[in-house]
Amino acid sequence: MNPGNYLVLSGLLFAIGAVGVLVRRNAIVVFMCVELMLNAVNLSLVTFSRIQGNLEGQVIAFFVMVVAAAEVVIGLAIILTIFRTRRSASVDDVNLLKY
Amino acid sequence: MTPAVAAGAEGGAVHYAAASGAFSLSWLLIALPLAGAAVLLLGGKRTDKFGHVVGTVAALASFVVGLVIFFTLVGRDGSDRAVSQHLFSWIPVNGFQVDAGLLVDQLSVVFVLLITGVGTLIHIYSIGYMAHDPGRRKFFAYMNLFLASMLLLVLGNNFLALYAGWELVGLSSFLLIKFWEYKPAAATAANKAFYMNRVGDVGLAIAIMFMFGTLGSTNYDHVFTAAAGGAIGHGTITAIALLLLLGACGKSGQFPLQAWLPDAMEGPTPISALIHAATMVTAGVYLIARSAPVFNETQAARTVVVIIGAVTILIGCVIGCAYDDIKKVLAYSTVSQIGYMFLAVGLGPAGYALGIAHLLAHGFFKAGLFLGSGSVIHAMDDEQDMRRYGGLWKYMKVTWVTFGLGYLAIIGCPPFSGFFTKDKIIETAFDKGGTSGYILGIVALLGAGITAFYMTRLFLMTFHGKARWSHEGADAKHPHESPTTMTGPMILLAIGSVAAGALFVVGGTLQDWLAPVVGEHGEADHVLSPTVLTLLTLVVSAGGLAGAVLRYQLRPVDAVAKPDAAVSPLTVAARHDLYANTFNEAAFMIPGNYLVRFLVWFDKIIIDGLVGGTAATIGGLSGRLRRTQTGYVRTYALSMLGGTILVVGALLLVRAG
Amino acid sequence: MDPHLLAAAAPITSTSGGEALTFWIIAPIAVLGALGMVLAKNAVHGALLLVANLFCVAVCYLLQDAPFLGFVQIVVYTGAIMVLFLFVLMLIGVDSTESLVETLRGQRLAATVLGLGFAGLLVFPLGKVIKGQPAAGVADVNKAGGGNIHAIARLLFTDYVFAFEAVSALLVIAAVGAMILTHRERTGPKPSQRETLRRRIESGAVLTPVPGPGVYARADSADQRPALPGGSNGLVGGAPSELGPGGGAAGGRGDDAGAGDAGDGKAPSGPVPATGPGAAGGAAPVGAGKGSGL
Amino acid sequence: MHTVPWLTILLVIPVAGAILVALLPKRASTLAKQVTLVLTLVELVLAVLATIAYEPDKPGFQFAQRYDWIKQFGVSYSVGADGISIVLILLASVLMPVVVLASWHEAEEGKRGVGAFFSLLLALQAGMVGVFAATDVFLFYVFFEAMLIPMYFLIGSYGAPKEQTQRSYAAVKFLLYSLFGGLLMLAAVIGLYVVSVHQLGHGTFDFAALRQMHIDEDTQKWLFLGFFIAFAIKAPLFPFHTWLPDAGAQSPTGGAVLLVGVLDKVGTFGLLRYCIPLFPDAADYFAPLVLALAVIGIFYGALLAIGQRDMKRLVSYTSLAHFGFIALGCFAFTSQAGTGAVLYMVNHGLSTGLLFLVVGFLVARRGSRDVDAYGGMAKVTPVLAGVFLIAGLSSLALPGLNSFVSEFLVLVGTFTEYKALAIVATCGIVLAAIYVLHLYKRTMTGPVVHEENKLVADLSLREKLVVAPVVALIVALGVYPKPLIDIIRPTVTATFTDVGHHDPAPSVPVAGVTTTGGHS
Repeated sequence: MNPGNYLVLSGLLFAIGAVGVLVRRNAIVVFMCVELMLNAVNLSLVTFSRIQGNLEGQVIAFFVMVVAAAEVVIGLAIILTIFRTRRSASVDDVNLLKY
Repeated sequence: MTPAVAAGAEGGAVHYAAASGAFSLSWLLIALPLAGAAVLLLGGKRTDKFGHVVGTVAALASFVVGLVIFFTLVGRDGSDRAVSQHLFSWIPVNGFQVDAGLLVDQLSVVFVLLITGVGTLIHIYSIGYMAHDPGRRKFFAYMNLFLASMLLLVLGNNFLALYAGWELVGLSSFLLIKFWEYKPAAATAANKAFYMNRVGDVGLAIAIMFMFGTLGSTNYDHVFTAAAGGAIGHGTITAIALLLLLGACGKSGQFPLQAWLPDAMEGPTPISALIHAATMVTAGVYLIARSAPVFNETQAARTVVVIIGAVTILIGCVIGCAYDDIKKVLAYSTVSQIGYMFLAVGLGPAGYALGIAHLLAHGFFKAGLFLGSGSVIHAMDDEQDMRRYGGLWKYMKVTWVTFGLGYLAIIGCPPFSGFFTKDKIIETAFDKGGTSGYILGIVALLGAGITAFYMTRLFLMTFHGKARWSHEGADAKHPHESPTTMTGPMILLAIGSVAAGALFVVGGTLQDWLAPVVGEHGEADHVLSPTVLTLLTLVVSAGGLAGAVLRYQLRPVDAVAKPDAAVSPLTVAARHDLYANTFNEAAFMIPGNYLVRFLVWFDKIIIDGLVGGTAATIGGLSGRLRRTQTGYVRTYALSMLGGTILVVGALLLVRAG
Repeated sequence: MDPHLLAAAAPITSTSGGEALTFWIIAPIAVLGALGMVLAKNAVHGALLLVANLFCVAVCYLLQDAPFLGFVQIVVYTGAIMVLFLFVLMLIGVDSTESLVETLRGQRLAATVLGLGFAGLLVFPLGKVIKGQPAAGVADVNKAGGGNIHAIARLLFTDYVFAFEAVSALLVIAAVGAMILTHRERTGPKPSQRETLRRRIESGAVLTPVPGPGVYARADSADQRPALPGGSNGLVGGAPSELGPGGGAAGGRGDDAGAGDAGDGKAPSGPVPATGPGAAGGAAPVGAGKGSGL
Repeated sequence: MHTVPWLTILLVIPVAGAILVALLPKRASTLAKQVTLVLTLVELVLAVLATIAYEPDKPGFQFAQRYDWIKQFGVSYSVGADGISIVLILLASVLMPVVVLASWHEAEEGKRGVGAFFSLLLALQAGMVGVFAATDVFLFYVFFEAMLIPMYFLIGSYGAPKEQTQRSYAAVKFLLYSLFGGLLMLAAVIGLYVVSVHQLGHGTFDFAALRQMHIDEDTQKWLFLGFFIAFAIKAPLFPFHTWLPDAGAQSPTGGAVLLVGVLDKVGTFGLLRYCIPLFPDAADYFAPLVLALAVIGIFYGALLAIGQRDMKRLVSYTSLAHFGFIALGCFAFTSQAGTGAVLYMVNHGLSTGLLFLVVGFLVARRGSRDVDAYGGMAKVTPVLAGVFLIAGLSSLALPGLNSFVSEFLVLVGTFTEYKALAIVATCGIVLAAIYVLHLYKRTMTGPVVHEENKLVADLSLREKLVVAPVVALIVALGVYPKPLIDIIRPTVTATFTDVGHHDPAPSVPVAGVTTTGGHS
């Protein structure tokens, strides 16, 4: 099968994730959309690995997963901390860092 | 270049012998008073007790060295009397080589004797005069500094050394005028003196630049050799001469820079005697005489010199008649006497020696007059208004006699010194020939008459007539003779004023002595016979004298001057210094003030405003731009996505075409 | 939009065999899952849809000869990470659903337009470029390496060993960081048992165990009024202070002295505030509350 | 002797000292002062030794050292001294102990502690030495910018005690002005690098290598402007000067001395070291502009100085006039003017430094910079007034004091090339007399108007110790400037000769004049 299909799928997922990040306000949902984007990239990496015929892509995808895991841990901890003080999980409420 | 070679080959070449023997000590002349000044200034209060002794001894020692050098010089061959001493290299930059070097020759040595001699006498006088002043030590320090500077001025063997001395005497003069600096008038007068001197200094500085630019040297021997050889273009040499003249006018209080000199009388009287009568103010005459080879080459510049001299004679005389302040009258008399000297040196080779002779004689009698006036002021509790004097001769006989001798000298009464020197100048002015000669001669003659008038006025108002002061009352005066430290120098100076003229002029002593420096003085074609002229001069002077006697001896003198409305316009103008100050204010000070105010505004509003405006514009813009930072993460993400699309799109466009 | 895009992509791809079949089943599910997550009102639904999506992606990995990654994806992502997500979601409160009214003007429109543009930018040129490009496939490599896992492991522990170590350090740091972030610094002294108890009593919380769900009676005592039918204002599962928007509680809150007491017995006052002592709760002395509590 | 890395030593001592002093405990403020003083004195001794070891007549850089720094871009740590830089390093080293001693109690009112103040001073010294010693254009740029930081804090944190807003304003203005110039210079430095890549095949920032290049004239003009504006801001030349009065007025006394005395010399030093040798054609092209700015600056600075009421601002404006003279000397392209300009840099550091010191002492006593708050101080504080007068006289270039030699050299050197300009500039010395003596008159003479001034104390022993060496140098350099001239002259002459400028010969040379140099 032409691996291009996977890439198209990956692109679509990435775009959907990106839109999700932009339109959702619940921090956790935003975060999930980020995960979706990461996964889309991973998919393309695996596909590239297949196209190129070596495993480097898969290894990088693996690293992305690990880093994503770390990121999730920290990200969720941050969301929790913010929620604890502000009683809100909306990303729009966290807007103190402005002009 | 050929002119250089030619100049060296011609007869005008100037050569100075290297210093040896006594001459190698000539640096001591400057070093002694300088050391005195340094000790007194750095020693501080510790030297208060004996400061005046240190200062006087330094001056005296310098005078002794000067005498030794003078007699050594006399002992040398007539053509070999110019001795140059190289001390150290001062400013050596490639083509511009200036050495600290001294030149002892016939001209400088007479100045050395005048400066150190009169200087020492005035030091001695000051011991008494300043006895009660808490700043006496400082006074002596400044006087010593002045001596050193003045000696540097006359001893330097190049124009830059002269310039250094030139400005340093200006500094000493400044320091001494503002000696009583708690008096605002003194401080203002000092500043005025320095500013106007600086204007002159600019001229001198530019002249030196011209010399270097043209000749590559500022040494006397090089400059004079080139000038005498005719190697310098006519335009250049005229420019140099006129610029030197500007410097001379500033220092000597000549028109148009004369306004500072009368104000300088705010300083202590010994200073007026030493600096503003006998020595410093005559530096301009020295400069012109020293630069004789330059002035000889340019008729135009000489004409300007004589015009300035003539104008200044009249200005000084006219204003001198109007003032009641004894020191101001003497100051204007100085102005006018220096005018005579300028007139003389402006007449070329015929006049240099006469100018110097008058300068020396003037140094004696004017210093004596000032010291006498100081003695009077001292006795009258610092009263300077002559209208409050009168009949003082009874109370201070020594002052009266010495002052009287000086007075006779200045009005040109034979056989006192002024008679010989002034008479000769008038004669030479007539001898110049042509209409200009007549004009100059008549001006000089007229000046002699007016001088006789106002000096007689001064003398009579001060020492004769009815006393216009009282022993009793709120401002009771107790005139008394001054102490010996003061009268001693006065007596010596009086002797000098009696004898100097005859000594210098009769038989052409000084002319012969100075001939190697300023050029030979051939016998001129007399327009009027000397005898006739002498008689004419005497008659004119006697006329002035008689007028003054009529007006101030035979009629009572008012204790208060008449208001301006009651006197002639000329007197009013004279009382206002012929509006010199008014002119300076209107032409320089007021526009200057406005210019400064405008520039302060300009700097703050325009230049800084431009900078601040730019900053404010950027600040305003960034303030607007700042509003895009809403703090909403999603907005940022949106712009990131937009940016990504742009970049990816651009990449695709470039890559995929 | 997606069917259209896929339709556009279809002619340029030549799918065949089992892989193609699986892909064409899996891919729409993945896209629908992703869309659903973005559009879902409830975050928990979103999370579950994401799980579905991630699972589909894992299948894609498997399809492409990357079994290791596929299973890691399932275990780590769909398993561990998504559970973490759900955990936090629950911790924060499931019902804190966001309002779907957009507050930032134009955000949604711009996001949609840009998202579409981005998708187009990614998909169309890609389709152009990859048309008919043969894939090398990793099957050979896997075989040469003694299986996918061995092959990846070899790479990880040889060429990428430093990256691997760095990433493991990162994980440890992330764990520690999470602990530090969620750890609350104690500001005062540690409360003793006695204090804890007193506070609990003074706060007027229920001291006895709360009855289980489904039981209307919230206390055994007869002096307590039962909750209203439907239990809407009942104390079940919540702190009393957060409840009771009724007049009685409001009256109690108004006075600092009686605040604790108001919640104690009279909070569930309901619609008849005047009759209960809760109405007087505002003025009631502290002792009264205590008495009832004890 | 050749093996002694003088410049590196001179650079390391203040750096190490700055760190050391910064690390001292906060309460050990006296120790911090003493350590700083000792270090600066050691630095002074070493700088004097280095100057003695310097051989004036040897061409090229001496004490040169070179180590690669960022090899990829051809950046190196390379230092070296020529006649210009060695005297400026010496000047910085001379002024430093003076400043430390003068600032003994000054930092106590600052908001960052005493130790930090002295640490900043040492850091500033390191920057100054570095900027003069660098022979790598990039290194020069780094030091050029690095110097700003300590100065910024010195003004902002230790400046005029009661004027929080104004001093922050001054500090920021100073920083922004300099940074703006610095960025232009950075652009030009990078441009220079690019040109070197094209011409030499390998990119380099090495000054000696860059000097060998032949850049086409248009490029030269742009690069010249980049450097020139940076230096003109730093120096400062009219119309880039408005930061100076603010910074000068708000700085602590010691900071002002270093700012005007040494820091600003980087500008004029840069003109002579970088602008002229690297871009000779552009320098020729722009010379009329620079000369015009210089002459305008002479008059503009002097007239504005006359119009000031704030004493420190006044002194700052006098500096503007003096920098006009220096720039005039740099761009007249004669060895006399150039030598005079470099000598002027040293002399101006001493005389204006002294003026700032004395004014600072006066202001510290009364807490006001307003001229009208004084009057008749000569009676109350005679020594202070005397030193004030000496500083002022040096500033107005009185013969016998140091500035005269340099000013006259500048003027006479300019005269041989540009007669009219020199004549106009000479008229500026009248204005110099006016601003100095007018200030003296208003503050020192007349009756003591303000009652509180009657209780003001004269200079203390510490303050006398501060001014004594400077006064001594002012007099000594006025009477015998030859040692310095001998160091400066060969370098300046070589600089101008290399770019094809020779001193114009006098139109009527007198036989034997040119050989008179052989006296010594």
